[in-house]
Amino acid sequence: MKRTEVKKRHGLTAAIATVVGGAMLAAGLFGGSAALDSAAAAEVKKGGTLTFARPEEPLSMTGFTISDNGSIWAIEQVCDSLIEPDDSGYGLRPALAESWDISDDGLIYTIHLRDAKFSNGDSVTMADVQFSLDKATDPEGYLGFVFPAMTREVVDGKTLKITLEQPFTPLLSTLSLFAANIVHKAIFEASPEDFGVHPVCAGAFKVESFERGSKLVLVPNEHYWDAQPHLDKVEMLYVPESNARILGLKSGDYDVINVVPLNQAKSIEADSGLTLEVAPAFRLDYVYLNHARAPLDNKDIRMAMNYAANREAILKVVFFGYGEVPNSFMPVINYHCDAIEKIAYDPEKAKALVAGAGYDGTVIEVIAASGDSVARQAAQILQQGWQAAGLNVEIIEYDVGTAFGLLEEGKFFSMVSYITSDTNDQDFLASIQADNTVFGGFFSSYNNKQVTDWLTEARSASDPAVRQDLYCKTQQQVYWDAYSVPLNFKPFVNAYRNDVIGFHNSVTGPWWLKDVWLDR
Amino acid sequence: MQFLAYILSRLVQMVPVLFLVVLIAFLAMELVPGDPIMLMLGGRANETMLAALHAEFGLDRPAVTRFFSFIVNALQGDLGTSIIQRQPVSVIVGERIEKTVFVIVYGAVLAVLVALPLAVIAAMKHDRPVDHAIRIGGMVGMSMPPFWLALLLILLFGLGLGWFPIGGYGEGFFGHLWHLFLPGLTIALFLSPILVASLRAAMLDVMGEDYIEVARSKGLSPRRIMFKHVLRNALIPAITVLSINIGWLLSGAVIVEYVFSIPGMGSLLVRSVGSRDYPVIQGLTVVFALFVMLTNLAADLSYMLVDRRVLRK
Amino acid sequence: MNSNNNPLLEVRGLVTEFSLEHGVIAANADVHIRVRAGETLGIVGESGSGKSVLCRAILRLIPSPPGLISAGEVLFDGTDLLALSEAEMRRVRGTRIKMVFQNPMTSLNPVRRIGDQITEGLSVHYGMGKAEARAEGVELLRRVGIPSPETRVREYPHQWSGGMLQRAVIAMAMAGEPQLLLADEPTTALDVTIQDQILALLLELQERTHMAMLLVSHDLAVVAETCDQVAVMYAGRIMESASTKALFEAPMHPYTVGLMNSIPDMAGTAARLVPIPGQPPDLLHLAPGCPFAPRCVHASPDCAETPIALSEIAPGHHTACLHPERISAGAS
Amino acid sequence: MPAQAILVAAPGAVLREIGRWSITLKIGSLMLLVIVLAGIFAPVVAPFDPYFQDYDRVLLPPNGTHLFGTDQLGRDLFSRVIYGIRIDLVVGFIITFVPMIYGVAIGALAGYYGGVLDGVLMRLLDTAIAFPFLVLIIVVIAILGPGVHSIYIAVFLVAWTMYARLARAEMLVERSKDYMLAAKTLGYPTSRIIFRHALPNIIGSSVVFSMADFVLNILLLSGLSFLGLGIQPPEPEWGAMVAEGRDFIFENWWICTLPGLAIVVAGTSLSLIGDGLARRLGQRHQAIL
Repeated sequence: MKRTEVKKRHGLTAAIATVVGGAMLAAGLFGGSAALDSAAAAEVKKGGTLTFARPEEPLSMTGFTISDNGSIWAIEQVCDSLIEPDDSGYGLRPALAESWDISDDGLIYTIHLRDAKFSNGDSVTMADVQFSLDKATDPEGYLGFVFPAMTREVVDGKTLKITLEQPFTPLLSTLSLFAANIVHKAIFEASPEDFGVHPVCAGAFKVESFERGSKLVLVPNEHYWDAQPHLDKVEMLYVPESNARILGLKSGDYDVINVVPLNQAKSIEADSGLTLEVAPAFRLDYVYLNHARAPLDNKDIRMAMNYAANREAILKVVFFGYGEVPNSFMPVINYHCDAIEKIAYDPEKAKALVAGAGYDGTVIEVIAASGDSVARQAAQILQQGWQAAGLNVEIIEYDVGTAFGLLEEGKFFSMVSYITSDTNDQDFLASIQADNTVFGGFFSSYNNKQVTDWLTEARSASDPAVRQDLYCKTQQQVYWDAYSVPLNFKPFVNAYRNDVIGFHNSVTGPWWLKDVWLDR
Repeated sequence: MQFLAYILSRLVQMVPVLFLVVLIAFLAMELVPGDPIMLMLGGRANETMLAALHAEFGLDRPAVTRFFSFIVNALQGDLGTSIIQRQPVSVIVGERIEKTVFVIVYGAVLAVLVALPLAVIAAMKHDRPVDHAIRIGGMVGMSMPPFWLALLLILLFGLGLGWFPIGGYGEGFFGHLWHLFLPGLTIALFLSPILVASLRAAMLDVMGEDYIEVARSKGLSPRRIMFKHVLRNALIPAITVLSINIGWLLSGAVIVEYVFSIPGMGSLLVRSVGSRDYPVIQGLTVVFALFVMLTNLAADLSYMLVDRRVLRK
Repeated sequence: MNSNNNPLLEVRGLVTEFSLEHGVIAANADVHIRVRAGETLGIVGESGSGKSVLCRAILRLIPSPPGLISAGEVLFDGTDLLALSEAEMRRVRGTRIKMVFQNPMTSLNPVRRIGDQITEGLSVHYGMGKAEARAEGVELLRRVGIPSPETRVREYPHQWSGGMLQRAVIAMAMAGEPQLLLADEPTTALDVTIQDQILALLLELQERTHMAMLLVSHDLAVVAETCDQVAVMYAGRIMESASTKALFEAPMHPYTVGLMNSIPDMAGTAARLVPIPGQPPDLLHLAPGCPFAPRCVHASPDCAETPIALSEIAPGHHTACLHPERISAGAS
Repeated sequence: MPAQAILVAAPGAVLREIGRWSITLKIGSLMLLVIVLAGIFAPVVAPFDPYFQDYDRVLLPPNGTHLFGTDQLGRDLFSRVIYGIRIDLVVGFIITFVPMIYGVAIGALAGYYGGVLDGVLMRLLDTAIAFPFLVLIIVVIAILGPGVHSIYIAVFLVAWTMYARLARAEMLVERSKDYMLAAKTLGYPTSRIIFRHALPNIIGSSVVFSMADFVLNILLLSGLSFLGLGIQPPEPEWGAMVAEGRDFIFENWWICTLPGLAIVVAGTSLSLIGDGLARRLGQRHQAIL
């Protein structure tokens, strides 16, 4: 429950990220689901109800107003945007846009709309597209600042011309975000509140019923522009209690569960009727540090905290071996540098650093969101190590609202949390966290002119090799500046019954349920 | 008429209390760090957006103004709009009232089913081994933390025996009964020791009354005496205990809903506080308070059904 | 069925004990009484002398634990009530022996209608239907002098005055026409003006139904007016029993004398009241002999040492005194 | 009596008093005594450092070395449960008896004086009962930060009301009794009348209630810690330990079960004492409110 809240914020942050162009984009456009679908088609069985238990609660089905993963990943099943992430999440593919042309100067995008229908049978018109994009890009609106300055012009009933003031390569990926989903204008306008419960979109599924706080029932949208989903129905249940999810899966009440408690992952692997999915995720669990607050303004102290962080123990005890000790201040996305050396666990070095740093004994508080057992356990392991290094450390649990209130006001020392990305963009997450001019170092107050320059350069560079080099330098610099205390590259861990075919987690979080079928 | 006048006067008495409750909730949320709009925007908003959204939710006005407009609107049945869910608070809270009430009533009914026979046995076998066993069992039961009890029940019935689901609300009346059995039982096991103790004590008091001896002198059987004469008189203290504990029960419901993933008001409260969803918190506070006060009123009214003397007082 | 010579109720050697925190006391010790049909036996004594316990012991209403009837017989119409099963005993309570209690204000269940309480025994023991029971309830209330009983049967105890409630309690006792009525201080809790009415009512009812009555009172005047026979109790024992006339004319026990002297109208002259000297008995620490010995002006040293049984010193006149002759001497 | 005589007589008096206790009071007191001693001598009783994490010995089931097993961080649970006594019992004691002191005083005053003071008090009591406690505790924690001081303040704001209610009700009865009138006619100052004369007579129900309240407060404390709003890690608070074991309940049952048992044992000892006290104070059938 609490977890959803934490996630939500970073989900939003990550949603702002853009997608790299070039080879990655091409791979996304031409690889992906079409091939997968046809390969599996021979033996696909149609029908059945998929019961999917999630610990995240959908709050609303309106992408313009929400930012939590509970809602976003559900909306992704129901609403389509012009362009969408591909199966893996690493690339892009056309959705309601059949194709597009980009002018050589990168300023004019001509989008060709597909013949598609909303779930109520009405055609998707340019008016709907205009309306939705107006909502999404409204600078007064909720996610407006994600989009660059642009003008949109309807050429004809099937063609939209977008003109940018400056080149903005990530535009296509920005258009793929949940916030840029195309909604039925007339129905949305009639009652935005009602739309949040009974959305009318052009995705593979439509909402049959939505009981807030307990379940969301999806059925295929018979007017869907692409192949119909195999399933007759998806029941997405909100089951925050992890034991209940496990028990329900084992008893057959649920077909799929996500966010498997890691201490029980082994028992699922051992169960011959169940499959455990460990999927890579754009996620880093780490300790936020506030460099603006003494003694964390001292790099030696921050380094000492890194040297004294027993990450192997955390990986073993808290994450039960799922994940990898990180060598970066941000998740593994494109342009991640494997070569960066990890900060080793070295209690002696930590002790020496603290001794030499003139530490005055100020109590360093570690915030863990109340009810977040992972954060609490990690904090306790860290505390033991840090205290051994000579630091005074106190763990404090706050409810999520208070915790982030303190974060925003800069009234914190450190906090065990994590960051995720909804898109595969290295640049923006790197910029959010490390470029002080973008977002003040994401609560850290981290400020390094050199890094800002590198990131600015990387943002405008078009050669992948150049960018790779810049991002490696950034990673090396920020990580070894002890920007934070990275803990784990944590994967998505899901579990499903063996007769669930085609379920997989995309790196950004959602699942393509339209490709799932039941072998029964 | 007398009856109606009484109810009316009680309802009037509730007004200042409700006012105080809402006022305290309002002031409290003012004191807490964390801006709901900032939380909603992930702390990434520019000043213009912040101002616009603050205006949209009326957060730019002083607390006093907001307080009174909340009161005025609440009187018209409008509890405002959730900042996070963008739905009317009355709808969001309304959807959950049923669930919380179901759990609590279910728990209370189970508690009565457990407590009544035990209390009757204990009172009839006063100071015999059975009575001592029930009394001491009650003390042990009362010392069990509800969250721990809930976990034990999950371990036993959910995992060990697999008889009952360990979460969710279920569908249809019997689905609710089925899914909410363990939460209901948790509440019942927490509540019944208190009920047994008070019922037993009340029954022992009643059994010392002259009219019980009169009843025995009439040649009535112990069973008839218990059910026709003792129990009804012992109900008033038991009802009092139940109604006094309703606040506790609601707090217990928060934990029970949390452990068993029930989408009730308790879990909504925890979440809304976490996201600083002021309108929802205020709405919940009002509903919680009303719930407690109406329960107490219902308890008082039920005294009258049990005992006509109360009317005269 | 009963000849006048055969007592309807005969209590022989009854011992009722209570286990208290610090020991066992005998609230009734070797009690003997007899009552014939149509006759009224008065039982007098100070509070705590065991009168009420005796009534409850006869009906086997002694709560156990802590109480226990450890010896004796309660012969009712030739049957030993102590030997009956609990169910049989309930039948006796419901039909043949009834009791009227001291405090009418607390003798009725506050949450049930008066009418229902009056006829409850009838429906249980005679299987009387609702309508019939209601009619009988009205009739019973009429007989005990409640005005407009048709409406009042539906009322609750808090709506009635004490005197009316005692009438209701008596009506309840009369339901089913018992052969024996145990009246445990039926007038003590009432106003003086009401007391006479209630006594008159009891006597009238007794006359009409020819039932036997055990009238417990601490008030010698009441007993003198209403009873055929009198038994005087002290410390759980019968000190003296005789016909009312004989007892008041020639008391044969120092305690009886003391009792009479301490009550205004009884001494006849009312010149002066003589309280009984000394403390009421401590039942936990009784000497084996006469319990009254420590307070007795006539006591000899052996009074306190040898157990003293009731002995008949004149026809129908029993006393438990070693030195009855000293009393006549003292009285004259 | 000379001082020496008192010294000589005291143990005898104590023994005699204990001799009058009911069996429940004796058993409860004995249990509590053992618990309190274990808490005081925790460093001797506990075989391990309750804070020390040994990552090579995590999630060990109960065995000869680790009586209660180890938790997910490799800490000895038995040692943690023993050290937990120091937290739960002490905090429980404070949040029970501090509000009792001023709660009884406020209730006694309101009951004695009546009028406006009483009216205001009654509205406050109604409000305290109707206000969702969780909102209050979260607010206090958000303002003051989590930890035991926040629990103190939040509970102090609310918990006195029940005592005030009890004391007020008793005072209403007591106020019109003869000895009170007598004290008044003797011209004693009001404070003396209330606190010297009335108080001993009205405190009985509060004392009896306080034992039940003590139990409920331990449950409250552990419940708050269970929700992550109470005692902060790594302190070995029982409810927090149950919460930490919750995720492991299916495969490592001992982590949440055994600390919970400690709560039950402590609570039962207090309940037994409460029951015994009620009898000793003559409130044989005192209902638990």
